[in-house]
Amino acid sequence: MSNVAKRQTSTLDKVLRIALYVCLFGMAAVYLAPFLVMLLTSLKDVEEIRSGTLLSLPSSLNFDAWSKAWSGACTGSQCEGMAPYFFNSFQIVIPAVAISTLLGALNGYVISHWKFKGSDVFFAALLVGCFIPFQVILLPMARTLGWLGIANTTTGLVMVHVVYGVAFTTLFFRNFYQSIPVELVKAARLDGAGFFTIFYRIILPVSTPIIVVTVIWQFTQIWNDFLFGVAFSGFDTQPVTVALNNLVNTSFGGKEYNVDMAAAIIAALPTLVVYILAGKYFVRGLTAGAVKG
Amino acid sequence: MNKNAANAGSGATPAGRPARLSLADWMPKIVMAPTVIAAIVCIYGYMIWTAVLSFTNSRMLPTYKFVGFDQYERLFMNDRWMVALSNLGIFGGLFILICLFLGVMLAIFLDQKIRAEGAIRTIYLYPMAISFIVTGTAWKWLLNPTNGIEKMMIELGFEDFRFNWLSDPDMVVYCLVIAAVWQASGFVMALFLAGLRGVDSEMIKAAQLDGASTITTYRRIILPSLKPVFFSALVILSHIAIKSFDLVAALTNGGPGYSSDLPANFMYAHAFTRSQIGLGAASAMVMLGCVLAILIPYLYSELRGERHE
Amino acid sequence: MASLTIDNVKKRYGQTEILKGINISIEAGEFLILVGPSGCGKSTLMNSIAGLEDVSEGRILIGDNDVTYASPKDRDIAMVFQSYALYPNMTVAENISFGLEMRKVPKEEREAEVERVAEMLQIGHLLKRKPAQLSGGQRQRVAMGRALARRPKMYLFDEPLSNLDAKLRVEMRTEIKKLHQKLGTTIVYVTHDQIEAMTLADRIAVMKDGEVQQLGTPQEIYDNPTNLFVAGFMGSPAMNFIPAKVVEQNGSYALELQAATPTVVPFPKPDSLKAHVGKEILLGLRPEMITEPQPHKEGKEFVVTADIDVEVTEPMGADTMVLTRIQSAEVNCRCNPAYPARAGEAIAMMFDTSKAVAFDKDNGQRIDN
Amino acid sequence: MASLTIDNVKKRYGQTEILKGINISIEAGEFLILVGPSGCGKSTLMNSIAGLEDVSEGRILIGDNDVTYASPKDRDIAMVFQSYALYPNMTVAENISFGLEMRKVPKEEREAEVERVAEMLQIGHLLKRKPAQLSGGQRQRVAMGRALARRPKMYLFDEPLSNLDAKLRVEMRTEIKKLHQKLGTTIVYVTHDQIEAMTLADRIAVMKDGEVQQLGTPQEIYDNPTNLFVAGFMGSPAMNFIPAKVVEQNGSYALELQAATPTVVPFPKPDSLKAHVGKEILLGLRPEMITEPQPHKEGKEFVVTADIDVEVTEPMGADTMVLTRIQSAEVNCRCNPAYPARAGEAIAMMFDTSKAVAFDKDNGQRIDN
Amino acid sequence: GEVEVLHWWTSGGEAKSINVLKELMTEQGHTWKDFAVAGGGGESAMTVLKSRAIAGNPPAAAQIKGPTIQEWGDLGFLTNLDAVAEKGQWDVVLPQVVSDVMKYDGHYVAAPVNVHRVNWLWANPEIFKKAGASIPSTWEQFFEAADKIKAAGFTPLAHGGQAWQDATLFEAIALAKGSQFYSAAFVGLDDATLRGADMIDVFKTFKKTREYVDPGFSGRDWNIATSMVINGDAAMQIMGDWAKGEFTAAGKKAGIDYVCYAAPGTSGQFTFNIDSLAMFQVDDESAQGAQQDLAKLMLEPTFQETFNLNKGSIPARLNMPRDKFDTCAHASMDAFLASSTTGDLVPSMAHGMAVSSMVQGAIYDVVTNFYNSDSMTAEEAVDRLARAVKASM
Ligand SMILES: Nc1ncnc2c1ncn2[C@@H]1O[C@H](COP(=O)(O)OP(=O)(O)OP(=O)(O)O)[C@@H](O)[C@H]1O
Ligand SMILES: Nc1ncnc2c1ncn2[C@@H]1O[C@H](COP(=O)(O)OP(=O)(O)OP(=O)(O)O)[C@@H](O)[C@H]1O
Ligand SMILES: [Mg+2]
Ligand SMILES: [Mg+2]
Repeated sequence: MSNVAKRQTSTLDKVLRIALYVCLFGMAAVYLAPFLVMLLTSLKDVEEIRSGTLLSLPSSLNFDAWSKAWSGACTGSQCEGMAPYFFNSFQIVIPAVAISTLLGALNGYVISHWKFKGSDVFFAALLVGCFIPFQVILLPMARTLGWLGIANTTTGLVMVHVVYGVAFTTLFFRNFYQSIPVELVKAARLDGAGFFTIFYRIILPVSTPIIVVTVIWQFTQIWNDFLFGVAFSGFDTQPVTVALNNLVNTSFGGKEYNVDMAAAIIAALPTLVVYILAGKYFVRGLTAGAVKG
Repeated sequence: MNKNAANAGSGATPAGRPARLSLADWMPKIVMAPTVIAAIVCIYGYMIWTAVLSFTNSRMLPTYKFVGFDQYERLFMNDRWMVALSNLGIFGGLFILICLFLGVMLAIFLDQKIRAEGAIRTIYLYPMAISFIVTGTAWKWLLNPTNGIEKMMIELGFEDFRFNWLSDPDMVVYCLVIAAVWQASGFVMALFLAGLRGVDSEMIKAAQLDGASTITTYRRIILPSLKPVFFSALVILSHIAIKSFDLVAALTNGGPGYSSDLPANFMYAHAFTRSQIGLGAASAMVMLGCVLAILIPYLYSELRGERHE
Repeated sequence: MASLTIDNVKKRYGQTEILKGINISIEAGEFLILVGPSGCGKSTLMNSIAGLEDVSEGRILIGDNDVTYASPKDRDIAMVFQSYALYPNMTVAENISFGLEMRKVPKEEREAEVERVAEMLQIGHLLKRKPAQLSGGQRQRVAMGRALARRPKMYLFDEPLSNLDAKLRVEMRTEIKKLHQKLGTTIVYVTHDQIEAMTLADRIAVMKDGEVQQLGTPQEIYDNPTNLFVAGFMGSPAMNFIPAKVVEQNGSYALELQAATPTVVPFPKPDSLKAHVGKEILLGLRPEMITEPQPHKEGKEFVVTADIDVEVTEPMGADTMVLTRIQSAEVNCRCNPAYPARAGEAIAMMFDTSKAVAFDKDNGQRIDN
Repeated sequence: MASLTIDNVKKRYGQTEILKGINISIEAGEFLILVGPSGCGKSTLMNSIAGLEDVSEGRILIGDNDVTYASPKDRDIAMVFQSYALYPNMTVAENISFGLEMRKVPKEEREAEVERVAEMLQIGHLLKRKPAQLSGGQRQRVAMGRALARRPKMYLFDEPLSNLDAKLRVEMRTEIKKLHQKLGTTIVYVTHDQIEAMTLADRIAVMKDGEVQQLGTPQEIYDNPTNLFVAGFMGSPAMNFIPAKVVEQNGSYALELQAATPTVVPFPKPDSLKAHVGKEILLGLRPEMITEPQPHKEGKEFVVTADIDVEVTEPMGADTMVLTRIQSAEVNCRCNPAYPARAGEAIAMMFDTSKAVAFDKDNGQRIDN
Repeated sequence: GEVEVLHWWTSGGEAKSINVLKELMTEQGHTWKDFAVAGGGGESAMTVLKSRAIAGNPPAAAQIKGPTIQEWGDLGFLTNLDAVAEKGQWDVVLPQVVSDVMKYDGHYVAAPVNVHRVNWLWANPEIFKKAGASIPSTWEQFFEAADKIKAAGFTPLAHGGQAWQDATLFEAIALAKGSQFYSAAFVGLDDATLRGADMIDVFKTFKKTREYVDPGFSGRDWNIATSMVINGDAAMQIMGDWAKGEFTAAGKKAGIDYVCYAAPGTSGQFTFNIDSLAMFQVDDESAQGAQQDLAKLMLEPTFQETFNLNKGSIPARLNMPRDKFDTCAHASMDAFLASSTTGDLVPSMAHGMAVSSMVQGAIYDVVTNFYNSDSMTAEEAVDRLARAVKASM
């Protein structure tokens, strides 16, 4: 309701507004608490963690854990930290997100504006499909990838992520496109625009908010995926979550919680960056005022 | 906005319609084809395969010695499975409801021209970013009776404060809910925020003139027009609920005992750790069956109802 | 430029039949106007012609091609939507040039065309705006511009001027007329404006409840409506339907009205009344045919003066509408504002029945054809 | 019911000033009609009154309350939006009753009211539909219904009848008039329909480019426009502006027109012409004042007959518009269809200047006031 | 050639140990592809292994142990190491129990790296002193001591409430009933034994220990529990010899800062847990060569020594120089040798050496649920145990 006029505020309004901010910041604090624990822990040394309370401030800022997590900690027999695995993850995430988002957008567009016989049924079937527990598809998928000759490769992983991500992306886009007036598509068809032109020129430009949401979802899902990452990657294509898991599951010679926490935060950085960047495009939609009635 | 113009048309295509071979007419189908193929093979193919396995006594790797409904019988004799199922009911229900509520509420609050919207939005979203492999540990600490919130509160002077859900077999499932809500509600918020950003402003004006307060405007005008978004959110949330695996693995590992086990963990443990693929497959089929029982009627009404909007 | 044949087209939404077998056929280059009450299916028919809705039955031919199942873009039609359907993410200029771009018109030509159209529609200063920043009438003009920029085989206009002020509307109407004369493109046009209908159309199709009631030239429709509905629909204020008894008079037939005093008026085709002698029928007479007595007309054939009771007067600037009553029927008379009609009094009115028509009271059909 | 005072209201979108200081004040219960060319700021003004847009400057008072910064729902106003703004997820019935529900009207009353309104608007059979399933005109009526169901202090109607057919429009117009008479609610109404404006309004405000040009009763606006713009805007076809030279004649002043032959016509307020003797001014004469010679009028004061060149004739049913030319100016004459005007020939026309007005050629202001 | 090795030796000491092997391999001119998947006692690694095997692309070597080796052998995935074994005289250098586990169908298919003793009691002598208690050698003594310790304000038993830790504790208590009982129950899976009075007794003792653990135990990692002993918060922990690594890392000295004893009532008995790498069939010939070399290197004394020094366990091969090992390891080695002849050397149920993973899982479920349940009686538990075991066979 941003278009509600700004007007001279009454006391009640002011009180409500303050309450709103209090509520928002309060929730923000709640959301932040676990992160704060992680952050503070990552800045303490092992001794402090053992003795202090969760939210006690570290006695001195100590970024050793961070540098260790980044480049020194052992993940398996290598002790190169998280750094090398970032590249692997990016190699998987970027194509997988791009392809699944694009496919989802196209599917959503077809299902909401180019219906054909069975398209609705297919959509329903696709949705049902996304409830299949991922654990059960590990083995048949491994076999399939083996057949295709892309077992334990990045390509294979990308494919797996695309296949199981597309149901969600389709869902997001379809439900968003549902509210775009069919008249727009009709007008464009009369103007002589074809299937793709309409998509590219008319539909995509108004899709930014949903693209943002989809990218956020897909990026997070794929970046944080462990199951597929571990099962279908090769020894040299392991994504960052597998490294993180290895790093965290050190149970010999004292757990270095500060390094674990630092590593986790580092592993989450790309996702956070995506949130911040993509968030900028959360602009107000543009459909309003285009048609009458 | 004859929304159903296109669909009604397709439904009512007369039998006499000549088959056309123009590429343009086939475009929608061609575009959908990869997804259709992938879905048929990688979702339904595997589903059938799993169904087949659930009737075999496959152990470490799939074999095809059929044993009828034995696995299902064993499954429902298994106390741990029953615990997992009822946990899923409690966990899923609470998780979805609370997430929807929080998500909608926060999205609406954030839509009030908030100064630091970008920052706050990212704060609400960030829990999604961090893998549960580690946040599980942080939550474990926070919820731990001896050194988490309880200790903090006691230090703050609330001597009698007790918070020991994590070690209480009856309450531990609520710990899962807390952590899961923390993680997913931000995304629901984002989903709704995106929806809110597409609502026609004229309609809102009309509602204001009709005398609707801000709250009523949201409740009666804006949110109903976001029905598709609810639909998305619901599917996503139930998906998360049903597949919550990392969460349990990291936070409670099913404990105390197996009181916080969820079907996904049960399935994984049996299919992979305990070499009982047959039983695992059966449990997967039961999970799927439960989902379908809830989802299909809903899908049906959604996809029907939407035709007239 | 192509002829248009609509052959028994039906359209159903679920159970409800919206178009109940439409048959219309016009020549290449004709200007067809669709009129009819709100909700009678005009827009639906337009959409069907454009190929934006599948028809449930029947055929549509453009020229000699059966396009019933052709895709919209292959029909080469430009349309102005009743709901505008502007592309919200494009500027006005982009909205207008999009269609040209799709047809691969080079950039310079497109720009020139946008300029031309914008000037014609007086929206030159708005080219950089987005639709959301326009007023209602401006949006409507952009919607027009989008169609006018192209040179299709056929134009479809769905109430394209409804949100414009009178002056602009006249100008636009003239532009459309000029365009039609210059290009000779076939045009189908929906309007609720009588003047638009009368001045623009080569032919008018009057629709009601998904059926075509009459298809004819404006003059035919106006002077020779086939039934009560068409007669009552065209013309504003509507034709008066005055209950009248068929009487025999001097071997011919005439009509007796129950004005303040019973009055017998002649009828142009007396023989057609023969079958109805003694029965009550409805006499159709347009308001401009009932005026204050005009000396230069009096005494002419078909002109009769009688007193009637005035109920209300409504000044309309150029004329004053005088609402009178004959039996149960309200009768509108179009008088000079100076004529001293006063509510509640009877006053003399001159009936000119030279163009009168007669309808069966029961089924509403013309009886004098 | 409340009076409305708009006090120097300005509205800017970014740099552009859309409303440039509007001053209007009407009594409680008055029916104000806003007219003006497309894009002149009518809808913007309506939105400002309703509180849907913040004004950049100035004050708005409803009754004695300064509501400039009040929230829309506290102003107790019902509005019909030009773009309808129906709630797409509600049925027609729900759309109509929503406002009542918000005002806590009990369910039975609401239902009764919905019925009543729906019947009045002839949308009773559509109550269960969603807006997307309606035709343009039906949507517009639902938008009307939403406003009419309520009993607010003030109604705002933004072109509420533009998409209705003529017949329905007349009926709706009558309903609105009745409603106004019965409830006496203050109404602000935007229309492009001259007849609506003339028949409904207590007062008309003519706007142009964000400024009010004239505020007055319909008759004032029609007969006594303050400037060329108002004169040209109201009336369809528009008033003729005929270049004329002020000449002195018999101690009084008159105007000389360059018809087929120069003709001198009298002027109702000759003295006001004094200052312009010898100069060219514009004589404003409505088309219905230039007709075929009518025997019963000839010889009266202010009636002069002269020959003019016919350019085009346009039959409009009841009348025929004859387009003629005097010097550079096109002149519309409203004639009986029977009058044998033919393009290219000169024909006699009767000028009735009893209601003529005169404008300064340069600044367009009236000079005879 | 190349060897790809799938394992979950990712923690500090383990990783160091495995690096030794890697270097040795590299010296031999082979390429070592390290595929480490940590966590959950190898759950994830097993998942990976299955997925790779089914994709037709298994690693050359994978960390598999106990009966699982037989299962993989059954499926025909493992390769034959007999040639290497013969050259290295594995039959001689490896104790019978160990070599049995490494063979499938009479052929070597896997190579062992170490032997863990599971039935250890780790204690903090300081606390015992303070509480005036002495280190228990029977369960009766245990509870006596525990009461004193509790009274002195310490946690008597450091424990982590995870299924495998519960099972480790449980199995130690069962072992105290005698090796025969243990074997009948957890190796033979004898129904009568599982339902017997002794078993009920075991459950009761097991449940009783619950009173001596602190309230925050549930879900706790084992190493945190160990650190409670190290820090002087808790007096004892029953845990395998890998716990030693924690003490060492904290700078504690065996015999001084902490002491290691056999779990109560099990001195002279030895529950073993053997880590090993099984070799999978690979197509590439050079890879096969590397694989054989890997197997050979693993049994070399140098590697066995370094690995076990790091891991806290004892070498799988006999007759190794023991001077570098500490007292606890010496005790372990002695017990290993002694028990191997008396039948007191038993496979660890809790660590997957005794039974298939299915049975193991079933036992876990009953044990952990019993331990955390307030209402279940020992009799019920025994019944459930017997039924669960039967159902999963
Ligand atoms: N958001 C906006 N930004 C900039 N200019 C705008 C915006 N909205 C409207 N305008 C301009 O303000 C002017 C007045 O608009 P308004 O809608 O009030 O016109 P109107 O008198 O209602 O016209 P119409 O009869 O066509 O509906 C128009 O010229 C329009 O282009
Ligand atoms: N999607 C739909 N489902 C059911 N009925 C519909 C649908 N769309 C339109 N209709 C009905 O079809 C009829 C014809 O609609 P159409 O839009 O063609 O009318 P119209 O003649 O253009 O009217 P108007 O002059 O008001 O624009 C209307 O009565 C309308 O209610
Ligand atoms: Mg229409
Ligand atoms: Mg407007």
